[in-house]
Amino acid sequence: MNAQGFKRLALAAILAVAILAPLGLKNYGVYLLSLWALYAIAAQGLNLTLGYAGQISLAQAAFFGIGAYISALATTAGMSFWLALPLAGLACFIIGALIGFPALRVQHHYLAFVTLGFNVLVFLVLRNEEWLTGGTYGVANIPRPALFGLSLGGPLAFYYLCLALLVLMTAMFWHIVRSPWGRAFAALRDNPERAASLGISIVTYTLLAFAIGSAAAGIAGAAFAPLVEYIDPTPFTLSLSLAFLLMVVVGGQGTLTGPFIGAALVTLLPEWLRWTEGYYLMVYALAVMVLMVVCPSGLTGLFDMARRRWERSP
Amino acid sequence: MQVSHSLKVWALSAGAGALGLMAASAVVPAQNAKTVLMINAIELSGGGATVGTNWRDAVDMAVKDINGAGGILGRKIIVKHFDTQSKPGISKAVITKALDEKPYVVLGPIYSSSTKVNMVVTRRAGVPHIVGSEAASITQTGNPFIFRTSFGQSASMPKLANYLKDEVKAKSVAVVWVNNAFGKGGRDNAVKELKARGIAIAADISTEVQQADFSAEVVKAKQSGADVLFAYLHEEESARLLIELKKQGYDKQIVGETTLTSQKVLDLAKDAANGVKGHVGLTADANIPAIREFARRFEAAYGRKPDHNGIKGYVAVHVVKEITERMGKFDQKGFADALHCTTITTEQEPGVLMDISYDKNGDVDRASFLVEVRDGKQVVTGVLPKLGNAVGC
Amino acid sequence: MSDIVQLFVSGISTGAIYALAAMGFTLLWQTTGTINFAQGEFVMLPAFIMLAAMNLLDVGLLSAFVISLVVSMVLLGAAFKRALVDPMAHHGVLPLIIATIALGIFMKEAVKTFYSAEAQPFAAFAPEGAMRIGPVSVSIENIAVLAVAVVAILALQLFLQRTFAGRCMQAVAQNRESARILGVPVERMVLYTFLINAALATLAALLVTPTYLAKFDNGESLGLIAFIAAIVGGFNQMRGALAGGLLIGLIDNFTAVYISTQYRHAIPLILLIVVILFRPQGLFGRAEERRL
Amino acid sequence: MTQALFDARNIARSYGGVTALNNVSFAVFEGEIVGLIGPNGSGKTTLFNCLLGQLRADGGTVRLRGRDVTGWRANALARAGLGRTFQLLQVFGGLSVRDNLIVAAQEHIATLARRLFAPRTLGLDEQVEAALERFRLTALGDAPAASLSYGQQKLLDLAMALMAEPDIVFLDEPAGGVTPSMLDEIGEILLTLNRVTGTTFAIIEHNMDFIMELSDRVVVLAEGEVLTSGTPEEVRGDERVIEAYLGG
Repeated sequence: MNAQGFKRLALAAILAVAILAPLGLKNYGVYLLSLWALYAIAAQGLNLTLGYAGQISLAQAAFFGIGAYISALATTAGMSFWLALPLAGLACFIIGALIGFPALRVQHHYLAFVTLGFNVLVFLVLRNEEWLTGGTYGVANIPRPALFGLSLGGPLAFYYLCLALLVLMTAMFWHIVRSPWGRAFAALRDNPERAASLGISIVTYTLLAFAIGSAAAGIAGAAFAPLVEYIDPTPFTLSLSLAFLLMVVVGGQGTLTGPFIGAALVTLLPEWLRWTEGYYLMVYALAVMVLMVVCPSGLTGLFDMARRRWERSP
Repeated sequence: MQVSHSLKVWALSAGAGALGLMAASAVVPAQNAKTVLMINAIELSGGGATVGTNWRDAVDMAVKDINGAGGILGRKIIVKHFDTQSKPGISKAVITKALDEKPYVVLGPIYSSSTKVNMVVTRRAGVPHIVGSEAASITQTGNPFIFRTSFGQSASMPKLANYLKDEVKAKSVAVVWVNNAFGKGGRDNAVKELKARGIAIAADISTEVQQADFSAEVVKAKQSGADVLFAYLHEEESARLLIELKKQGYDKQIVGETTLTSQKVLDLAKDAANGVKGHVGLTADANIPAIREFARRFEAAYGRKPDHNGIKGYVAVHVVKEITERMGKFDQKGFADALHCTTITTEQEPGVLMDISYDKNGDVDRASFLVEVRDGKQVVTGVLPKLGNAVGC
Repeated sequence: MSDIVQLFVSGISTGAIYALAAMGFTLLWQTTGTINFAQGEFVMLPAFIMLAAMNLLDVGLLSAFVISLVVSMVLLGAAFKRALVDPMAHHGVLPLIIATIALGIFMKEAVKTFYSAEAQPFAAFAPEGAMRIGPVSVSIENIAVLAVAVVAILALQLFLQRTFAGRCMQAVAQNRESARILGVPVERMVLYTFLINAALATLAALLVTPTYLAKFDNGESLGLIAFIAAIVGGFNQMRGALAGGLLIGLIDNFTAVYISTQYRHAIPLILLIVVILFRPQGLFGRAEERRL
Repeated sequence: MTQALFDARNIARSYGGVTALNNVSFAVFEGEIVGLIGPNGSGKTTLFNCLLGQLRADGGTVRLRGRDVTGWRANALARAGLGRTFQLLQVFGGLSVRDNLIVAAQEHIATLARRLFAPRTLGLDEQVEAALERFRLTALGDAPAASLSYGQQKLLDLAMALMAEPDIVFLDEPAGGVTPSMLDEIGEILLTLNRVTGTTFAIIEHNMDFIMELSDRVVVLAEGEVLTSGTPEEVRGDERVIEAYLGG
């Protein structure tokens, strides 16, 4: 089995588990899986920005929040969720392009600093502009959508909606990285100077990757609002952006399966490691440090190393 | 090659199994008929760790007391604590998980933003929900299952405003508040009540959760020339503010609502807290024998003085006991109905410590106290009677 | 008038503490390309070491400070370099960023679990109260903090400019390869920068904790501010970090009083974004050759 | 006089007070092969970098087919018909040889949006196969570029610069580090391209025999200024050139 086949098998296995996992689970387990799916979408987005275009974004939580607020405000005002969802994605794409463009023109690696500032600013606006966002009181009673008259209000039905979104977004990313764009990303990451000399615009491609990555966070956020049914500004802080960054790098940047694993580590593993009680975060942090020292390409990189070793062994 | 192939299959299935197992670990055992389950979802870490720990310990103490005396209707209470980490997102996950265990009632949390997330979930499940939060908006959504254990801000702020007008004779007030659901709600209600009594708001100063540096706030308060500084912050931020006020030699009266004079703030701010006055709904220093006795036993058990959140937790469990025994059965819908528009006196149930009344929204009415900090201790200087204007009953 | 003076003094004195953290941050960046996302926790931990020393060994604040200084230099200086930074020298910037984020989480959780989740009171090293100078009243503690910070910063500048080791360190910071060719013991100089960073952080902890109280999550905002100060001032210059720290301290205080308390955190960030867009080398930094 | 294909006037550049280029003018005409020589540190690579969007010049103008392209970024210049190689080998090691060739041409065809939905090879198959054949890399088409030998990578590098059929190609030391037989091969390929397809070249080179044989015209740079220019014979006989090399 070659690497390509292995990747496909891994994706298929994840999908199969994701479809079957909630059966027989109670509400809480299903809720966690839904959260996993949405985090994975946002992580996939950041993976495009970071893993393929080589840009660090520290505003993924801000876009997640913008998406959540657009969806929450629009649906509580009576708009259909199916309209609010693409609207949230589009808005985040445009905002991403607007803040990314000046930053990327100035200096290649300054996007990280600008997005860091942006994330905190978004939090402050969400909290302070009460007339628009409800301020600290937040937005309550966010309705869950229906599809062709079929209510997706139940936990299981809503989970499958999140999963469907995840599959859709993953297919989109799959297509992008296999298209000529993906080749341009690879060239840019490998050697930006040479890529530019061949006509590849660094600004255009990194901006696109960043804007698409931001849009993915917006779409995930748009589904997050009806999942929790009440939102306020507190989840959308810089620490969630750092958590997304950790998900992508720990899972394995620049791979399609990495973000799934990274998101699972953050949402599902704490449950599994409940016996460690208060030590979970410490164990996680320690493991991340060791992983970065041993294998900076993340867990998928570690699997790859293991796989190659097996193949080489007689 | 064959070997490596089977290894890969093994690794894949192990990975898949692991994912399934992770999710499946959320499955839990059912409770048995000799016991009754209470869920306590509370702040055990994060910004609310101090208040949540007080509440949890007092809940444990109440459960022990009640079980020692035969339980509720002959069934022993089992209480399970869940940590919301003081974050609404975690809180939502935790309450969803807790409700899978089919509890009789849910207790906590204290942070208003977490409560607002949780109460949506308990309402859908039809589980009575007794919280320690004070944000005014909580009882204004028509949720029939939500109940407080202390004054909401719409009850406490009028009392405070009266106090500032009549006792302190303040003409203008500088309001320093923490900008979250708790602080904003308090600030909005306080400003409304103060203005209604002709007291000017000389400065309206918003601060952040976890804020460490309060020097600019103090300068701004001084600059405003207000007669009184009203601080409405969480415990640690309150202490930092008091320390900075002392550092800059602030000489006007400092007034607070419940938190500012709580034990934790006094421990942290030390002599910077001296002279602070305030209104508190509940205090372990109240000159009421039942509360004194509770405080003594709490300190004996946990090695520290309880704050008002401890009293709230203790009372919550006893409210559940009294109402259930009045009904004579475990009925969640009936419980919610029975607790609206009712009064529990200390003769009926000594564990409520003070007579307590509920209105139709789940808001609480009760006598309250005026306090002052002297030599690092909270001293009760007066008692304010019940408002006695229960809404909608 | 009195208010403005007090505001200036408290702004400058908190700014001086930010500057201590930001200067350490810049040192690590210059010598090893480390962007230390745990810098705030590097200030939080020494405060708890001091507390532990005072409670367990029953020593005074000064002895506790010395103990903390030594422990911090070993743990946050040498051990941090050996265990985390050195092994990742060739992995690029990102893995080390991730590792320091994880390190920050680890330190917070460890203090929370093994010491306390609650804030702890912390003894002030200076007398409390306000001091009157003519019509103006300022906090004595602010003045003391400022004085200590200024002495530390001056000492560091003297060390860097007047001593042989200091000049070697500057050479390493400016160009590692040239320094190596010139015979500078690069590894030892790099170790020195890590030790200095740890010492600056411990000093910042001593100055800041009496008013901030000791709490496991204190580092979150402090680290962020140090980071912003370093970028605004100029990532490649020590004096940039110094000026950036002072500037942010002042701006923060004046914003809160004269512009908006709700948006006080926004102003330094807007400044950050404006600086990046129009003067990417920082307000006080040296321009670097622009490529591409 | 006909208009120059590429015309740079008065290019100036200094590094912190040290003048690297002092009003250098440099023109290349259609169909020419121009050699750019000069001792180490004379400013050849700085000049290339200023002309090709890698460095910002302090002053001067650059025109391509009469169009002012001063200060354009490298990618814009590439799309305007300007190809180049670098002094150090620069291929994309992680991509296959075929992908290296496609990526070198893809930005010149279709729009950005079209490229997202186009087939992976963008219809470049024929061109890619032709390039593989010309540079004798056909057997290695699917191998990662990093697995190629140095000489093969050098050929791939050159092939990439030519994939988009640029009007003019700037080569920075094409002969550097290659074996004599490979050198002949490269020279032959360049000459063929020049004579058959009319491709114009500007070449920095240290190997005098190679550059003198190849060039129609040679420009000599010394201490950031143009010392002289002319046919290889004229330059070879110029005493100042010899002096510059010896004195430099």
